[in-house]
Amino acid sequence: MATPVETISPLQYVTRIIRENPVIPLILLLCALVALLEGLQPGIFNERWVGNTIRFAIPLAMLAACQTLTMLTGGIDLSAGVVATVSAFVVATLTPLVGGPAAIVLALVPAVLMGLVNGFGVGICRVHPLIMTLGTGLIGTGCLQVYQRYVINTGSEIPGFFEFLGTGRTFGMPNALYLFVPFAILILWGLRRTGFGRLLYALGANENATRLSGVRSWQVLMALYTLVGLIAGITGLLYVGIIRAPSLSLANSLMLPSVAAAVIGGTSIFGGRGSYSGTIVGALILTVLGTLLTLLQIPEGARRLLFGAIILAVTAVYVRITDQS
Amino acid sequence: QEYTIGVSNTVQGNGWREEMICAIKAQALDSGLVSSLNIAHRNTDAAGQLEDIRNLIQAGVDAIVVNPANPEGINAAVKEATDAGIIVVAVDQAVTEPSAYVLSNNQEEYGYLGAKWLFEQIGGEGSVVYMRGAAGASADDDRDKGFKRALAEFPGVKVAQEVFTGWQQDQGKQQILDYLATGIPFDGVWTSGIDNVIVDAFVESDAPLVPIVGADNAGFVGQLASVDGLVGAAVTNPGSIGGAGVTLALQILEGNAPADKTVLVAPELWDNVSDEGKAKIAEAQNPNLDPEWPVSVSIPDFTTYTTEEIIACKGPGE
Amino acid sequence: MTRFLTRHSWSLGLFAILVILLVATRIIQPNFGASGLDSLARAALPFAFATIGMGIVVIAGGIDLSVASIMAVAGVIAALLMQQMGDASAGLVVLIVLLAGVTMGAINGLLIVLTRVPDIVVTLAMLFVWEGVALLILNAPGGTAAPWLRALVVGGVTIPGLPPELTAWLPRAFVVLVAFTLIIWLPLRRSKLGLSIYAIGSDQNAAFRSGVPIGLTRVAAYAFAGLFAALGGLSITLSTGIGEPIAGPYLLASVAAVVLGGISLTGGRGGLLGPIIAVFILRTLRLDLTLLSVDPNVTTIIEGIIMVAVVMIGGLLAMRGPR
Amino acid sequence: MTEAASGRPLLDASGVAKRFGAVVALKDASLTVAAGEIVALMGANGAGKSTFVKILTGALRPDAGHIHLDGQDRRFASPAQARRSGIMPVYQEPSLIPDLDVADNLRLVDVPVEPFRHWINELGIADLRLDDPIAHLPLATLRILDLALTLAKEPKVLMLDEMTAALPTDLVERVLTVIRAQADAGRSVIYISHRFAEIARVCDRASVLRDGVTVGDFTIEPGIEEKIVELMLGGVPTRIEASGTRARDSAAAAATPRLQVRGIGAGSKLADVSFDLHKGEVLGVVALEGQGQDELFDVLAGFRRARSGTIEVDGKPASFGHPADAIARGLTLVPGDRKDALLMLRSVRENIALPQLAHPSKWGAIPMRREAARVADAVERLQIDMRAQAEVRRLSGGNQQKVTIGRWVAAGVETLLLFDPTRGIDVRTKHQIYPLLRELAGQGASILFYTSELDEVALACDRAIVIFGGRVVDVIEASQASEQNLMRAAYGLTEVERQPSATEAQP
Ligand SMILES: Nc1ncnc2c1ncn2[C@@H]1O[C@H](COP(=O)(O)OP(=O)(O)OP(=O)(O)O)[C@@H](O)[C@H]1O
Ligand SMILES: Nc1ncnc2c1ncn2[C@@H]1O[C@H](COP(=O)(O)OP(=O)(O)OP(=O)(O)O)[C@@H](O)[C@H]1O
Ligand SMILES: [Mg+2]
Ligand SMILES: [Mg+2]
Repeated sequence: MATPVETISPLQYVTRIIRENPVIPLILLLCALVALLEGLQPGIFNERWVGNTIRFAIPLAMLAACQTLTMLTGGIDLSAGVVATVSAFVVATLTPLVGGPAAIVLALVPAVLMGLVNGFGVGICRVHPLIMTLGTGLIGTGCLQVYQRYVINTGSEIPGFFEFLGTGRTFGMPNALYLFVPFAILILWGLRRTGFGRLLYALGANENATRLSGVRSWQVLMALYTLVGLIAGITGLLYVGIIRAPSLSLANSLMLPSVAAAVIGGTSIFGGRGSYSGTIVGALILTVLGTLLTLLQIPEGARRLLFGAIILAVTAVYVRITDQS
Repeated sequence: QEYTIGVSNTVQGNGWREEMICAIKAQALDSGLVSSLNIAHRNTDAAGQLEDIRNLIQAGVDAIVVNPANPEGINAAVKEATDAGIIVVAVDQAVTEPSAYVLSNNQEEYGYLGAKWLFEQIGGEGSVVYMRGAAGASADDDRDKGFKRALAEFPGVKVAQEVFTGWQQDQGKQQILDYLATGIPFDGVWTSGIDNVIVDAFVESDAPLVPIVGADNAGFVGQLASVDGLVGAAVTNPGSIGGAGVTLALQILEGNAPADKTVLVAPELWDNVSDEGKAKIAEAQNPNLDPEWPVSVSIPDFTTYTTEEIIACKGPGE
Repeated sequence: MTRFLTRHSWSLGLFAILVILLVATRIIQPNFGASGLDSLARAALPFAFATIGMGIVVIAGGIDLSVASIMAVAGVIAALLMQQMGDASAGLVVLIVLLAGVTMGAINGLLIVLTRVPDIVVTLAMLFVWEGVALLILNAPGGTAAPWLRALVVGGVTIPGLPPELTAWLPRAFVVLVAFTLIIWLPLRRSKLGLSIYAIGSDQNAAFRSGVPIGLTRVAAYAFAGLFAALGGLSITLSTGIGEPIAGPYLLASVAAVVLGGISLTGGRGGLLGPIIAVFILRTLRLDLTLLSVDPNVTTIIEGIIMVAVVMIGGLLAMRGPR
Repeated sequence: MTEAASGRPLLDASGVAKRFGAVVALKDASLTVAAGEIVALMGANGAGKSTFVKILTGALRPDAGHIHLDGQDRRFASPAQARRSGIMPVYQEPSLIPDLDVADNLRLVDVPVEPFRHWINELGIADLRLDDPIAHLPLATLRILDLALTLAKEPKVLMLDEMTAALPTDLVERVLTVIRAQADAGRSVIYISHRFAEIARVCDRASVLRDGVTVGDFTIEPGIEEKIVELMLGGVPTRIEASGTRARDSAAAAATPRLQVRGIGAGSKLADVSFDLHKGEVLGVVALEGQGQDELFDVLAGFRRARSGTIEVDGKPASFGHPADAIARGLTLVPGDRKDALLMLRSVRENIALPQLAHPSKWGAIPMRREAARVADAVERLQIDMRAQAEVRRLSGGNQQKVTIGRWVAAGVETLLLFDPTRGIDVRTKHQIYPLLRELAGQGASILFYTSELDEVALACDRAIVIFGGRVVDVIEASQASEQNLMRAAYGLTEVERQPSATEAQP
C-alpha cells in the first residue's frame, strides 16, 4: 500500500538496471582488468591469449558450478577439488589398462559415490555441508593415495576425447567450449526453468517453508550433491585433458578459487540467491587476475596480498551495488 | 637382529615423495633387517613433523628416516630422538642438529647445475623464464641460491620472468601459456621440476621451443628423447634417496657408521645434446612409470632393491 | 544436576572418548607416560589455540578462514624479531606478536563490518592477504626463538616445595594452554562482551534490537580470534625454533575440532571446553595410529571417517532428541 | 489535533520519511506523545507502523524528519542509544537471544533481576526459571519477557508494536492493565494493535497512518472507531459483519468425515483430542495459549508424530512422517508465523508455485504457462498487491499472509489447516479472508481454523471445538459462539461444570 517512486533520475535508472542484471558490472570489471593487462603488457590481448584464458577459466567455472549449486541451498562443497583430482588420476591411470571409454566410466564412479556420501551426510544426517564435504575430501584423498600405489607402473594416458577437448582448438578457441557451452546452458536453464532448480533456491531461502510445501529436502540434497559430484568428476576429466599430467593433487588448487568465483559472481553464501552466469564471469575474472599478477614483476608475497585484496574489493563493491545485506 | 624403522615425511600427494616412501619400503624389505616400518606421511609443517617424530619416539623405533620440513625446525625432536638412542637420518634435505646423520640431495647444487647448463646453452646471453617451486619452502630457497650463483657467473643473462609454480602442474602450465601469449621473446626456461607440462605448453601452442631444464621425472625424460627439436636437460634429484637413508640407518645400527655424518648425493645432469647425456637419457627411459616419478629409482652403492620391487611398493610385513 | 549433564553432555561424551583413547594408548604402548603426555600436549598446543580462535568467531556467527595465515604471520614476526632483538627482549617480542595478532584479527573484523561482505568471503580473501604478508616478512623459513621461552613449554611442571613426581606428569604446554584459555576466555565469557558475542551469533537482529553494538562486538570477536591465532603462531615458533612463512594445516583442523567440540556452525551455541578436548582426541588418535604403525594413507582415511562419523552421529542424535 | 491533557509533548516526531529501495514505507509521518499518555498508532497492513517505531527507536535511520525528545532534536543511531534516552520498544518480533538463558539475556541488556521478577509476576508468568534457554519458551511467554524486560528498565516512552497479537486473551488483559498503570505513573506509551477493543480500553489518543502519511489524530471516545477505520482504509466500508453464507448441509455431515481425529496426543501438552471435520465445513479451534493447539496442528500437518491416537482421512487411516505425507492426503498448513512459510528472498510467483514442484517427478522442466495461469488465478482471488512481487520480503505483512494461503488455493485445496492466519492483519484484509474461507468451503474444501481472536469464530466458522489442557472440552455451534461462551469454555469452565465430582475431589 506504499506508493512506488514515480519520478526516476537517470542515475537511479542505471542503478536499477544494474541491480536487476548484476552480471553487467562484473562484465565491466572483467573488461577493465583486460584493459589493464593490455596496458601493462601491450599485445597480450590476442587470439591465443583469449583462447588460453577461456581454456583455463572453463574448469574453474565448472568446479565453481558445484559451489554455486550447493551455495544456493546454503551449503558448500569443499570436496569438489578432491573429487576432480580423483577422477582425473583414475582416468589417466586406467586408460592404459582398460581403454578410454571404460576408464571414463570407472573414473566417474568414485565421483558419484563421494557425491552420494556427501548427500547422505548433508541431507539425511543433517551434518553441516562444510564439515561433511571436508571429511569426504579427506577420505577421498586417502583412498586416492592407497589407489595410486597399485598403478605406479601402468604409466598414464589421457583418453583421446578429453585430450581433444583439453588441448585442441577450433578457430582459435579451445575445444573445451564444446563441453562447456552445453553444460552452461543446461545449468542456466536448469536453475531457472526446472523444478529442481527452483527447489535449490527454495531450500536456501527457507528450508522450513520448503518442507511445509511438501518437499522432502533430503531427496533434493541427495540429488544435488550427487549431481555436483558428477560435475566435479567431469571437470577432473576435462582438466587432466588440459594439463595432461595427472598428479595426486591436480585440481586441489582450484578449490578455493572455485569458491571465490561463485562468490565474486554474486552467489550468496547463505543461500537463496545467485546465478550461474555471474559465476562464469567470476571465473574469467579470477583467471585474468591470475595472469595479471603473474606477469607483474613483484615479490610473491605482494602478489598474494594483492590477489586477496582485489577479491575482497570486488566482492565488496558488488555487494554494495546489488544491495545484498 | 631385526629393527623397526620410523619414517616422517611432510608432503603427501606428489610423485617424488611417493617414490621416496616406496623406496624406503622396498629397501627395508630387501635388507631383511627390518621387522616393521612405522610411517608418518602427511601434509604438515615443521611443528607437525615434531609431533610425528615424537610419536615415533613413543613407538620405540630403532631409527628414524626423516625428510625434514626444513633444516632447523625439527632439531628439537631430532635431539630428543638421538638422546633416546635412536638413529636419525635426514634424507633429501639436511638438518642442522649435529647428532643426526644427513644423506641429502644437494639442492643448491641442483639449482646451480641446471642453471649453468642453461646459460651456457643459450650462449651466455639472453633472458630466461625462472619457474620456481613453492614460495617459502626451504628446498626452493636452496635451489634459488644455486640459481643465483650461476646467474652471477653469466652477466649477460637476464631473468625475464620469475614465477612460483607451487610445484603444481596446472599452475606451471597456465603460467607459461600466459607468458607465451605475451609474445615477449625469451631464450630458455629453468623449472624446479614442473617440467613436462611446460614442454607440452610449447608444443600445444606451436611456440618455437627453447632450451628447458627440468628434473629427472619420467615424463620429462621421455620428452627429452622423443620431442622433436627439444633441447633440454634433466637434473637428477632421486626420490630413491629414502631407500638410501634406510641403508645408512641400518649400517649405523649394525655398527658400521660412516666417518662423516653428512653424505651429500651430488646431482647429475643429463642433457640431450652431448652423447654422454643422450646415453644416460636413453638408459633411463621408463614409459610405464608414473610421469611424476623420478626415473632414477635407485642409488648405486646404497639401494639394493630392483625396479619391480620399488614399483610394488611393499614394505616388511605387507 | 541433570540440567548440567544435558547441557554439557557433548563435552562429557568427548571427554569419555579421550579417556578411552588414552587408556588404549597405554595398552598399545605400556611405556606411554609423562614424556608421551608432554609430546601430546606440545603437539596439541598450536591446534588448540587455532581452535579456540576459530571457536570464538564461530560462536559469534562467523568463521575465520584466515587463522592459519595469521598464525604464519605471527610466527615469522616472532622469529624475526627474536633474532634481531636478542633473547633478552623476547618477552617484549611476545607482546608485540600478540598485539599484531589482535590487530590482524581486528582488521578482519573491521573489513567484515565495513564491507558488509559475508565473513567467510572476507576471511577467504584475507587468507591470501595474510599469507602474502608472511612471505613479505620472511621469504623462507628462518629466524630464531629465545631458548628460555622455548623451555617454557617443554617438560613437566615443577612446583617448588612439592615433590616432582607429583607434578612431573603434567605437561607445561598443557598448563600454558589452560592458563591462557582461563585468563582470557573465562572473564570474557562472563562479561557483557562475551554475552554479546553469543548474542550476535545466536540472533543478530535480536541482538541489535537489544542494544548490542553488533559491529563492535564482531570486531572484538575477530580480534580475540587473532589473539589466539597469534598465540598459536607463537607456539609453533617456540616449538620449531624458527618462523615458517607457509601456513600449516591448522585451518581445516580447527574447523573440524570446533564442530566436533559441539560448537554449532550457525553460531551462538557451544563452549570452548568441547573443542579443546576434541583437539586432544584428534592428536591422541594420530599418536595411536602411529603406534599401531597403520599405513599412513589409511590414517588419512580413518581420520576423515571418524570426523564425519562423529558429526553424523551427533546430527542423528540431535534429530532423535527434542525436535 | 488534540493537544495532550498533560501539556507539552515528551516525544514529538514530524515529517518522518523512509524509503526501502523503490518502495516508500513512510512519506510524512508524525506523532506526539505526552507524559502519562497512551497513544495508539493505527494503520492498515503496510502503512508503515513498524517502520515508524523502528525509526523512533533508532533501529532504522530515517531519510527525513525530526524527532524531538523533551524539546531537544534527537536522532538515534542505534536502539542502544534510544534506550539510554529512555525510549524503549517491544518490537513486533521477539528480541531475546534464543541461545542464551533468561538470566544471560537480562545481563546482556543490564536489567536487574528483582524488578524483572516483579513484572513477570505482575504479567502472570508464574513458572519461569532464569536458567531456561529462550529457545525452549513459547512465543507468548517471550512476548511477556520482552515487555517485562523493558518495564524493568523504567522507560520514559514505551512502544509496543503488536505485542498482543500472539497473546491469549488472559495475558492481553494483564498487559493492558500494566500499561495503563504505567501511563498513570506518568510514562508515555505508544501502542500498536489492529484490535479496536484493546485500543478503546487503554488508549487516550489514536494517530492514524495511511500509506506512510499521518492522516489524523483523535482523542479516543465512544464511536470514534468508525471514523478511524474510514481514515485508515481510505473510505472502505468495514462494519464488522458476519460474511459469506453457511454452506454446510446436513447430508455432508452424515457422510464420512473428511478428517476424523481420535484421541490424538503429542508432546507434553496435547493429551487427547478427537473431532470430525466434514467436507465443506469450517471448524474453529479455540484455545488459550499453550493448550496443545500448536502440537495438534503440527501433528495434522506432518511436522511431528503423534504419541497416541488415530487420524483418518476420508475414512482411511493416515499416518504422517513428513509434511509431504500430509499434503499427499490433502492436508495443508498455513502456519502462525509467516516467516516459517515464505521464501522471503524469492518472488510471489515462486512462493505460490512451490508445492507444485515438491515431488521428484516434477523436478523437470516447469510448464511455465500453466504455472503463470495458476499463480495469476490465486493472486486474483486473494487480491494480492503485486507491486513488490519480485521479493516477498518487500510485501507488507497482510500481503505476505495472503501469499501463504494463495499457495494452497493455487494447488487446489482440500483440507486447509489455518493456524491463526489473521494474526496482525488489518480489518480490510481480514474481511477479504473470511469470505474466501467460506467460498473455499462452499466449493467442498474443509478448513480447520485456529484463531486467537474469538469474534472470528462467529464470522467464519460453522462450529468450533474448544481445547483446554490438551483435550476438547466443548463444541460450540457458530450461532452460540459468542465471545463470552467461547471464553468460558476456553478457560475450562464448562468442563468443570460437567464434571463436578472431579472438582469436589480436590481440596
Ligand atoms: N525492506 C523493505 N524493502 C522494501 N519495501 C519495504 C521493506 N520493508 C517494508 N517495505 C514496504 O513498506 C511498507 C510499510 O511496511 P511496514 O512493515 O512498516 O508496515 P506496517 O504498518 O507494519 O504493516 P503491517 O501491519 O502489515 O505490519 C510496505 O508497503 C512494505 O511493502
Ligand atoms: N534493519 C533493517 N533493515 C532493513 N529493513 C528492515 C530492517 N528491519 C526490518 N526491516 C524491514 O521492515 C519491514 C517491516 O517489518 P515488520 O516485521 O513490521 O513486517 P511485517 O511482517 O509486515 O509485520 P506484521 O506482523 O505487522 O504483519 C520488513 O519488510 C523488514 O524487511
Ligand atoms: Mg507492523
Ligand atoms: Mg509490519
